Amino acid sequence: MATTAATAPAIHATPVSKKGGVMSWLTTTDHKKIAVLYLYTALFFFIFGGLEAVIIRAQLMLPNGELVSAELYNQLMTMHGTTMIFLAVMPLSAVFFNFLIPLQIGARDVAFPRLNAFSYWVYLLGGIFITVPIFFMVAPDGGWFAYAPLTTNQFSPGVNIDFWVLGIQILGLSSLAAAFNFITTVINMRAPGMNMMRMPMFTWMAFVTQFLIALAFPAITIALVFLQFDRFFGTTFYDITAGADPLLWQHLFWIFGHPEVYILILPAFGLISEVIPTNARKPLFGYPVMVYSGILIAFLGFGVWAHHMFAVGMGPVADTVFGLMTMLIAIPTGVKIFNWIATLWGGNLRLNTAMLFAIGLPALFTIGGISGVMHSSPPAVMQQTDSYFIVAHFHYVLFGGSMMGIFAGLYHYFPKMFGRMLNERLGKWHFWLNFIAMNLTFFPMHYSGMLGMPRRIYTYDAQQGWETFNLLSSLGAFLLAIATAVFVVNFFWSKRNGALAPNDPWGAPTIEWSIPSPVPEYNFAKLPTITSRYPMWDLPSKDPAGVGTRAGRESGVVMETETFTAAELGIPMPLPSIKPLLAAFSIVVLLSGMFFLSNDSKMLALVLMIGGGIATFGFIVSWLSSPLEEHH
Amino acid sequence: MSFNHRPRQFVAAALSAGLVLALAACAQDYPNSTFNHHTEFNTAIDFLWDRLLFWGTIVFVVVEVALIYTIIKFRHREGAPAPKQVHGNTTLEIMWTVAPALILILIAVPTVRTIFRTQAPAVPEALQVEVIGHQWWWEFHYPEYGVRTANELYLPVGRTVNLTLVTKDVIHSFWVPQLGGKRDLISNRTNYLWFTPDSSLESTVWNGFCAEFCGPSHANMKFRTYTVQPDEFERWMSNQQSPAAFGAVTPPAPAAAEGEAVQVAAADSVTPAAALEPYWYPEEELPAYAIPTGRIPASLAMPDGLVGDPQRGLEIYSRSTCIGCHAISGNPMSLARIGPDLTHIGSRHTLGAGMFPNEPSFMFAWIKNSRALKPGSLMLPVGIGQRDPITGMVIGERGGLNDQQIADIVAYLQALK
Amino acid sequence: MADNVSHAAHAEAAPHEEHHPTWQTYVKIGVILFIITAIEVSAFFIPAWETSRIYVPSMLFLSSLKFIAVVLFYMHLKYDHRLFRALFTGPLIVAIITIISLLFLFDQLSISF
Amino acid sequence: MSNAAAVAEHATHHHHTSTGLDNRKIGLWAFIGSECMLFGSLIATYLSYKGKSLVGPFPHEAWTSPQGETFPAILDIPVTSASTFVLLMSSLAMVLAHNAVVHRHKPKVTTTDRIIGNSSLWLGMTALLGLAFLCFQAYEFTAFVHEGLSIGTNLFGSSFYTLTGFHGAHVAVGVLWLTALLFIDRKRTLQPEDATNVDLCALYWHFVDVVWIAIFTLIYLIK
Ligand code: HEA
Ligand code: HEA
Ligand code: CUA
Ligand SMILES: [Cu+2]
Repeated sequence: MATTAATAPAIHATPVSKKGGVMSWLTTTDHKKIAVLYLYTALFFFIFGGLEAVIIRAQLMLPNGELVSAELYNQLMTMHGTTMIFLAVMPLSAVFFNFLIPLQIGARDVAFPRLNAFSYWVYLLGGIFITVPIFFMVAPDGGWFAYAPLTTNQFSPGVNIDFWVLGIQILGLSSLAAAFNFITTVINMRAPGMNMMRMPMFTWMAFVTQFLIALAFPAITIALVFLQFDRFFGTTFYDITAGADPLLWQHLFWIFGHPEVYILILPAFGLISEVIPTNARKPLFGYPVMVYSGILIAFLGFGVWAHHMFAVGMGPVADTVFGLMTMLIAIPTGVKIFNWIATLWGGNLRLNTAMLFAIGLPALFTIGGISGVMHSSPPAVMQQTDSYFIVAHFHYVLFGGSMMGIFAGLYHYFPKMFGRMLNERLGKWHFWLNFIAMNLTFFPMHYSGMLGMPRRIYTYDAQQGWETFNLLSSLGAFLLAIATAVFVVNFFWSKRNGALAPNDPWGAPTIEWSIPSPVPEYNFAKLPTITSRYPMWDLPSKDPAGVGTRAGRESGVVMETETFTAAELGIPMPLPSIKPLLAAFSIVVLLSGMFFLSNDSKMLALVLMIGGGIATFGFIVSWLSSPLEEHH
Repeated sequence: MSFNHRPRQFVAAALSAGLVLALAACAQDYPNSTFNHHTEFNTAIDFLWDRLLFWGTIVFVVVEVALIYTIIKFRHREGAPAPKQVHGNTTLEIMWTVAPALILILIAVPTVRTIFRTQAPAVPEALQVEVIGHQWWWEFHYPEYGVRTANELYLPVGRTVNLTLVTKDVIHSFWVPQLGGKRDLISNRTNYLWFTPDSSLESTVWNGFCAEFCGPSHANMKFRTYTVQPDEFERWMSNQQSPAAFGAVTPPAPAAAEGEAVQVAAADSVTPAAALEPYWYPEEELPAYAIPTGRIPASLAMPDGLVGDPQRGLEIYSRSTCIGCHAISGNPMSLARIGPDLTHIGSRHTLGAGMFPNEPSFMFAWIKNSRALKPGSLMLPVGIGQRDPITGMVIGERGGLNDQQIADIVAYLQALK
Repeated sequence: MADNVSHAAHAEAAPHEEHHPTWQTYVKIGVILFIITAIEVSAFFIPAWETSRIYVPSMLFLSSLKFIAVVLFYMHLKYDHRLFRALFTGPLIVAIITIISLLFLFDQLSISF
Repeated sequence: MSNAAAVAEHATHHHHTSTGLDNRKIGLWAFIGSECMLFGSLIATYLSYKGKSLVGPFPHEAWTSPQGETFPAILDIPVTSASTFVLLMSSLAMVLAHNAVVHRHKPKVTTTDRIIGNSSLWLGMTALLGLAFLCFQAYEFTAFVHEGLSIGTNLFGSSFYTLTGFHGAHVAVGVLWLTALLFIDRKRTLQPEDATNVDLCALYWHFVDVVWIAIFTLIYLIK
């Protein structure tokens, strides 16, 4: 008989899969292993992007800094933004999409496990493609939104922008493939009884995010295709000598760009919506409203893009429309903030590290949100736009929002991923250092911005009234590096030496906590039947409010405390396959072959493109015609 | 925001007071502050800013206080009873949907009003200035006066100026924080921006910046705006309209030199320059923030004791590569419009679009190898033996200039007041 | 992946395969599509129509008829699970709104009273 | 082990789906939704740049260059009407192919039944019509180039070729897909169980058709 909750939880920190070795990683189709791959890669890129930021801050610490040249600075600045957004925060969210969505909806894997592996490999290769150039001083240097016509051949004849144009397309492919996968997973792979309004909030926000990705990335893909054609084939989309309108790029970019910022924040919102109720031992306040506000934020997010363009002279009517639409978004977001506070209210707050980060999000994101609303007033933003005030805004929402949420999620879910607890002492150090340093870095930027400091400048004169603020920001950034180092140490130390984690170290309400930590390859030995939003709290022993005070519902969930292999249970698992990796590799060869089109090595370009194309086709055919899983 | 007696405004000021207003007060310490009322444009923006700051502060305080209070009050205590399992409360949720909506309405109404007011066409009697962006310098064209200048914009106080913003290449953005918000200069588009420097302003100088990333030297695309008294403006303008006044070395120019200038001017200037006393913003009065602090590498320093001769400089200049890009009205050899107009370069206070003080030693280095000073600069190095950082080529004897020749050109250009 | 299909048997509702229209319906739709296209093309060549104010609206109307016919019948959204309808119409609406906004922003459309 | 066996009894061997729908079909519809934005961006670009080219040739009116050369209006409505018709009919063929596979086991009495029930015929027909459409497009492109419009000539050229080229690339992928299905059908006759496989291709194909319906009206017919 399956074990019951009464049995003492057996603890064993076995690796995610018994089969070790490099091949097991290269061929994995297990969403949990893919999540781990995403995690390592994204953390690497986060530190890489952070180091770029530290160099930026070192350069700007004092007036007339001479640490790096203007060219290098522009590459660092561009790659810092690009790295953090496309290679760090989005993939860090993808860690949780991969790891949590199947677990939270009670599935054995995602809908298309091999496509999932494919997404990861494309991301990794794309990340390498776009990152390596900086070591040769030819990294993209057009800013993270690469405004045309600066990025056309006429004004950027080097290869720098080529890397960006192709790299972002590669990364977009990864995100799009993942989006279709997760949309399908959430719609179709839910356990019996898991109807939409019983889904955990993280899964909901992740689900909404996938639609943002699916609808936002095509716009930037097209913008990039135009730019690429301009650069490689002499089309005239952004060619000002042919009468092109540079606003075309700006519109297409921001049609993507604004939804993108919600792509970055909604998963973090979802994560803390898991952490806060768990550690407050109270259900999420206003679950339906939280769902609807997430959907509304996403929907409105498609109607505000031009608020990044208030200085371009769109005319009063457009400014008004986009300004008002932007303000509207504050309403559903505010509802979320207040609902979190209401969830905390009356709770029994366990202030562990995850909880601290989770509370840090509303505390800090609100500051960024308020400056966002200040930007939404077009005349007012005329003084703010392209100044450090903007830089302050987006680091408060990105670092104070997305990163806080992601850290909360990492502390919360680390035991489930690796079977061991992160060290709380180091965790607290990490949080407080991070919290202080973060404010020290980014709060002064409000001042430097409103006191006239433009962004994206590699140097500035003394006597401009910015010295103090820049010095503070730089010191803060160095402290942030220390904080991050604490986290890195904690991560690797705890992975080997942390306390062993039981099934449910936090007394959490959702079903991913009913299975062993780390999660066995098959996830659920018995697929749970869901009868409420907080099934684990329906277990009498787990009810945070004491035995029997809940609705007396029968929970369809059992505590599974033993780990078997899928074969022992006779559960068919997706077979490992190298084909996603090979297909990803060939498609990246195909795309990066285009790189040489503009560089007078057309033969090489054709060889790579045709070779890559044929290989892609071949691998996809063999991928589709090989069976997904073994049969028992 | 004029400090009238509206209580709300007062609260706004008080709340945000601490730092922000204190900062704004001492313009010397914060010379590029956006918090001031030097123009009606900035007044309108600051009015909105105060509203935004006021409501922002309230939201901030409400959220943070609620959070902190909740955390302290409900933090885990041993033996605390299990929390009540509340799932939601529609009334509360409606409240915190409606309250932000009301705040937003209070922000939106003045916002919309200000949008339409600040974007209305400028008054017809406004001073017209065409601002032309270049990688990486500014060209200012006064069509009514037929004057073109670079990187220094003179405006009379009390008169509305209507800027027509265009660019020769990529997108730039015109920003003088002290005089109002920014507006982009967009390829194939024309933008407008108008404001009126307050008539109570004393003659002074403001820093201006390019606020849209435009390539390697985006940081070095600065300019100065001088808001001067109307009569000073007229004097400045009449001097600008005259051709190069080579020989007039010290301001104010001696009468003789002035006469000379008028003579030459008669030939081709748009309006014959009236015999006004020339004016430009006096160097002694430049505030510290208007003096660039950029340094030049030792390798480009002007050798000690090197003295240039302006007359010789005129000759060398007039057959050098310089004339391929620059114009000096009064010098028939120098007519090109690619680089900045140099007619009155000697009267300007900065070099290289606000990068360096306009002093002989800096100009010497600049001419010798501008690209080593200003990343990406389109101006070719001319110093013999200098390495062009973009092409990697070393300037040879042919076409290159030696130190003495450069010093001569410097002397000539410095004399063009 | 094909095996997912066969295993779907025990799920709530089987796909509404039975409601698929017959081939006669398909052919009828094909004829309608043909006729509408013919009308559109001839309108292009009828100067009185082509220059009139109703030309553009009529063209938009006719082509959306075709669009809807194909989507409802050939892509059987009319008979299929409503989920698919949502997956398609949601993005379609976002796309259409985006196109129209861009046309305003690029001065290709303007509101005149 | 015995424990495992006990648990195994309860392990679900089937793949559970929440809606009873096929995963791939949901994924494909999500993909089609995404494609709406892709083509939306392309169409919006074309329309936004309409009439803004500095030099000709132009889509609907003749143009005389400063050198005195005359270029005719580029778009050739009769030819494109034919290709539009071809694509529409391919959709009809496609839907009949799907119909044939679904009703594979229906008794076929009349000749009509046999024709209508011949999936290979309709798959092949669809692919052929798709190919014909591509030929029309190739013809169109070469003719336009001869008339002086290349992809780099002006804004119209760039946005026109990119938009229709993207659509053409989608048709080409569809033709490949159809050919693969035809190949399987010839090898081992597609059965009703395979209907979803055909349906996926059909949905894609009809979507590409629907996009053309929009393009034909917005780009070709409306001046
Ligand atoms: C995680 C990413 C993220 C998020 C969530 C947001 C959220 C918001 N952003 Fe931000 N934004 C960025 C990332 C993000 N932004 C980035 C990266 C840029 C710069 C890009 C670049 O140029 O490089 C940018 C730039 C940017 C601009 C352009 C500025 C410029 O360049 O000129 C604007 C303008 O309107 C803006 C507005 C907003 C608004 C109104 C919100 C709202 O969603 C915020 C809503 C939240 C709140 C308001 C707080 C909580 C609400 C309450 C407590 C209720 C009560 C509140 C009120 C009544 C005010 N943002
Ligand atoms: C999620 C996104 C994100 C994140 C997390 C950050 C994080 C940081 N950013 Fe970022 N930033 C952007 C997104 C982000 N940024 C974007 C989009 C831009 C705009 C780019 C553009 O204009 O195009 C930008 C621009 C930007 C600028 C403006 C540049 C300019 O305009 O010229 C600055 C300047 O200070 C800055 C600073 C920082 C700092 C100090 C951090 C810090 O928080 C970083 C902290 C992290 C670390 C410090 C990690 C390093 C860790 C170590 C070194 C530890 C030791 C290592 C081991 C033990 C292995 N950023
Ligand atoms: Cu010009 Cu930045
Ligand atoms: Cu935005």
